[in-house]
Amino acid sequence: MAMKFRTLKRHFKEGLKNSWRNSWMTLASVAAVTTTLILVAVFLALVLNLNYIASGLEEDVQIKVLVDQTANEEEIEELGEALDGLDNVESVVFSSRDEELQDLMTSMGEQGEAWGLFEQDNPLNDAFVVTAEEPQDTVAIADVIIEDFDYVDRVNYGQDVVQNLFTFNNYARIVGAVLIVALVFTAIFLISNTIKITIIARRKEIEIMKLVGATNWFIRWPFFVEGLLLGILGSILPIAVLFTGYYYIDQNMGAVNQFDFIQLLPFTPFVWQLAGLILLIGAVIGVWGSVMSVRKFLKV
Amino acid sequence: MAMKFRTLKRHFKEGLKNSWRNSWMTLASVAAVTTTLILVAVFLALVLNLNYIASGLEEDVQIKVLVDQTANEEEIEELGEALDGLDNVESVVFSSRDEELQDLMTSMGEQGEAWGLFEQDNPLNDAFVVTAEEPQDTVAIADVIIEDFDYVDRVNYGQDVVQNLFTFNNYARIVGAVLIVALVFTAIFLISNTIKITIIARRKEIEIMKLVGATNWFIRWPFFVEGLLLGILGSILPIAVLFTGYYYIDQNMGAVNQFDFIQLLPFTPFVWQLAGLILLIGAVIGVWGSVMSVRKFLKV
Amino acid sequence: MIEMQQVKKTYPNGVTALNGIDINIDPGEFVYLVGQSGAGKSTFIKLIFREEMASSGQIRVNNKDLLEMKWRDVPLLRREIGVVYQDFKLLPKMTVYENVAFALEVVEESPRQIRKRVMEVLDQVGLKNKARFIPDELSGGEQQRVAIARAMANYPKLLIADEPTGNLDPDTSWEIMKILEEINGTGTTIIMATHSKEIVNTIKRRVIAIEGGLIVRDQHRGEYGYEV
Amino acid sequence: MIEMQQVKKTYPNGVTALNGIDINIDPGEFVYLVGQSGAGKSTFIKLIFREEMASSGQIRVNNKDLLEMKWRDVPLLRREIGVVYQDFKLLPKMTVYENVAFALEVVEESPRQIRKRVMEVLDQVGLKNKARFIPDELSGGEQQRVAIARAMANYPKLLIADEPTGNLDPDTSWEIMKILEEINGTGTTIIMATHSKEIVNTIKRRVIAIEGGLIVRDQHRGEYGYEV
Ligand SMILES: Nc1ncnc2c1ncn2[C@@H]1O[C@H](COP(=O)(O)OP(=O)(O)OP(=O)(O)O)[C@@H](O)[C@H]1O
Ligand SMILES: Nc1ncnc2c1ncn2[C@@H]1O[C@H](COP(=O)(O)OP(=O)(O)OP(=O)(O)O)[C@@H](O)[C@H]1O
Ligand SMILES: [Mg+2]
Ligand SMILES: [Mg+2]
Repeated sequence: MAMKFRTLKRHFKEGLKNSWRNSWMTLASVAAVTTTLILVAVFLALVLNLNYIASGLEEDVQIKVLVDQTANEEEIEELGEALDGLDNVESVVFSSRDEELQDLMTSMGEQGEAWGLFEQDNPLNDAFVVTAEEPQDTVAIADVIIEDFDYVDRVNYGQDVVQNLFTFNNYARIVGAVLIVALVFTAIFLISNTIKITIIARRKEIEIMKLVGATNWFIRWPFFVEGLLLGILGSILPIAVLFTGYYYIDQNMGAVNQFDFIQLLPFTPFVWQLAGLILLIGAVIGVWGSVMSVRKFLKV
Repeated sequence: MAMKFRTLKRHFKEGLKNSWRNSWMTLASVAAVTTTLILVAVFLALVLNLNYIASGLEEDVQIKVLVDQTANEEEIEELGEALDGLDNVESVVFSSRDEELQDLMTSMGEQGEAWGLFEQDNPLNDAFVVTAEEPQDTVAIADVIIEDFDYVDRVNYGQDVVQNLFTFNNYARIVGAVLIVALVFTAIFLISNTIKITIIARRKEIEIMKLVGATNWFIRWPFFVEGLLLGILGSILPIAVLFTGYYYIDQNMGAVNQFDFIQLLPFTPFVWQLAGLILLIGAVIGVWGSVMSVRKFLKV
Repeated sequence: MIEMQQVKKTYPNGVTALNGIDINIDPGEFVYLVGQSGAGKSTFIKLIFREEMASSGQIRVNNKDLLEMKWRDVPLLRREIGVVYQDFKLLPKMTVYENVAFALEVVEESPRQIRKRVMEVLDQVGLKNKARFIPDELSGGEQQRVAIARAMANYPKLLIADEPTGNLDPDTSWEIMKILEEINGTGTTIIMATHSKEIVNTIKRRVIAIEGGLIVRDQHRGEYGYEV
Repeated sequence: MIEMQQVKKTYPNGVTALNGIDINIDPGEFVYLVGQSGAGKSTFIKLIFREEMASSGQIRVNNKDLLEMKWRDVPLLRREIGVVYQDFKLLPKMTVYENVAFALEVVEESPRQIRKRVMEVLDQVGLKNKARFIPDELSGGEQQRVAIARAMANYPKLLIADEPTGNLDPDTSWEIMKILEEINGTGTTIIMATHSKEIVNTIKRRVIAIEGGLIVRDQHRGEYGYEV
């Protein structure tokens, strides 16, 4: 496979010329690559952002440790330190029973004010708000707190809801990952399948080249270049769509003020990374599809 | 275009033979149709179910009309009848202040019990629970109630949350619809593009047929049959995947008991309808792609 | 049968292949078309069944004006003409049988009639035993004979053959010539482009010589030759 | 140069095209291959540069055993052999120039050398002015001459021509023959399948006649003919 530089140059020129000579086929292939990659780009952007949003929701999950009303100040302080010492705990914040009542009233809105009458007879507990380093650990940490700590009245982290959220997110993540992998493989298959068809249509030419004394590599190289060109040309539009589309949505997401709670992945570096991935898929599959499809017609 | 029956028979035979003669191309095309339609099937099933689930969430939305504490029983009854007479209202249910407190306590869980002490001094109002015929009308109905009715203290339908839910769902529906339409068009394009490539590869044959005296229709018919066959063959696997996959998920959804609140579209008739749609897309695009692609080589 | 007046043909790439052809060929004639390689013989032939359109001038075939003709009517014209192409133009995926049958299927002949006629013409060109082969499995001369069989299957009024013996040995060539003469005997007009001095000089017929896009000689019972 | 012993060739479809060929062709010889249509001439030729593999027997070309040869080495064999195919086998998307140049590019000739040589051989076959055309824009005879130009471009040790004058008028045919004789004069072995009685009987060389897959006559300075 040692090759003169001028031969390499010849192969590149020939590959470009061939794309031009088979302009119909090239156009159709590029169109197929383009549509497929747009699909991949849109879908990847969607699923990765949903995952990001889900993670954001999980971040908000906290454990509220309600302190036994019989505990004195010293014991409360001890409990706080002990909680702080737990593995995987990010922060522990104290919230007195008065603050708790205030919070509750605020969260209940207008109806809550009616309860203001009962401020003197506050039935609530002091509380520690514990945040886990990894949201996923929340349930485990809560279990440890219940079992191992004294002066803990109850532990509250919206057990049902949080459990549901995590389970749902986990399932959704699995489904998302499966769909992404499936879609990428589908894209790979569709692209290489299209290329294969165009090369089946050119089998006679490949046979003639072999008959004139061309080695397999001599024939493969221009196809390599053609595949590369196909992949790169086919990536341009998807990447353009990705950039403008994401930019547009990113800008307008802020304007639709109901969606404060939805935070998209930041434009840089996310879109750049995704664009790189799209280009990579295009180029690699283009080359691979071309070279592989040629292979079966080289045995002449 | 009047055609002898034996000629029609000939075209069908010829179409089938051609698929066989170009078995490589047929295989590649069927593979492309199959993958594309699987994509469409999976995606349609997903989006339509998400929409169904979202609609389910909306069904649960209700308006709570809090009755002024100064209203006497007669006035309350009048209010109830007036609410019942509103347009687009499905049901109106009365809930006394005592029932309301009970509900509140229950919904607050353990912490709520602490409030039981204050049963004698219930600060809550009597209430009517109004359900709209169309969940989407909830906000409008609530506005009417606030403006036009006497003895209404406040109206409560989780303003913020409901507004968010509807807006989010509406956006999600638009996004979903756009994605579906885009995906279906992508599928149509990919399938017809693949067919076009295979037919470009056969342009010489079409030209020869014309030179031997074949009319355009004589040439088109076998391609029509080929396209139909392609579409039908390409639909088989997607439909099989749809049936088994949906059946499997439908069965196991019940087992994962965290997801009681998620209700999938019922297997029958949903899967059957979707399968019909897939077959239709396959067959129509197969035929259309074939016949259209042939067209440009008929001018000889 | 064929009338041409001041026919010119310039290909899209600028090459002028025919440059003012005037000719009359009557029904039932047998015409040799001779000329150097690249003289314009095949172009002349292609104009007759409208594979190519003349750039200017007048062409009438079978009383049909080819330049005014609608696209729709072209297949009808072609069905009256049998053509043996210089490069055969066989359908590569079809068997020999199917290739010949195709020319009869387009006129919606009955299946039984087709079966009978196809085997008949294949027998005439000596390929009855290769009916189930595809063109790629045939020798050059065998492919050429399939093309001849297809051209004559439909009893055309006009049979055009572009070097039909180019790939055939002398014996087979003479057999083909015998068939062409027989067909001509039944009233079919025959136009045959050829490079075979031997054939032209043995079976003497009208000879039209083309040189540089012009008819340089038109002689009944002529000899082979294309010098001015 | 070429040695065959008991060579048989049966195609996948069961047709036995060659049925026990024994032959020796020395370097520098000029051999005509004659025989009826379908006799096996093209098959004989295809075996020599391994377009087809013999079913049994022994073939040595240029001291290489073709049946033991590795796939990898086949291109090297082919580069020593120039072939004019009966069906031309030109690359349809490439211009005349590119078609001929391709045969030189595969041996990694320098671009300047390629340019010079391509125009040289195109001039020899009279197609210098059609260098930029694609095969579809050429007449049958012009395509055949491109194939001839490509075959001789690389100064092959062995030049095989399968009916190289089938689509050429007598004048052009004689010019091509003159070229082949010249090439033969420089020591190149030439094998030429032909149906032209005139050429074989005028330029007298060794004649090998094939009939029904067997060599029925092998005669130095022989006459055209393939009867036993
Ligand atoms: N499709 C085409 N496009 C452009 N030029 C063409 C085309 N076909 C033929 N020509 C040119 O027109 C001229 C006449 O070609 P034509 O095929 O009629 O020659 P011919 O007499 O049949 O030659 P031959 O005996 O070699 O077959 C040639 O110079 C050829 O290069
Ligand atoms: N690829 C193939 N597959 C099957 N049979 C073939 C194939 N090629 C040739 N044959 C058969 O082998 C026999 C010899 O063919 P070949 O091409 O060698 O004949 P030829 O002597 O070159 O004839 P011609 O003068 O007509 O070119 C013929 O009967 C032909 O039908
Ligand atoms: Mg010609
Ligand atoms: Mg041959």
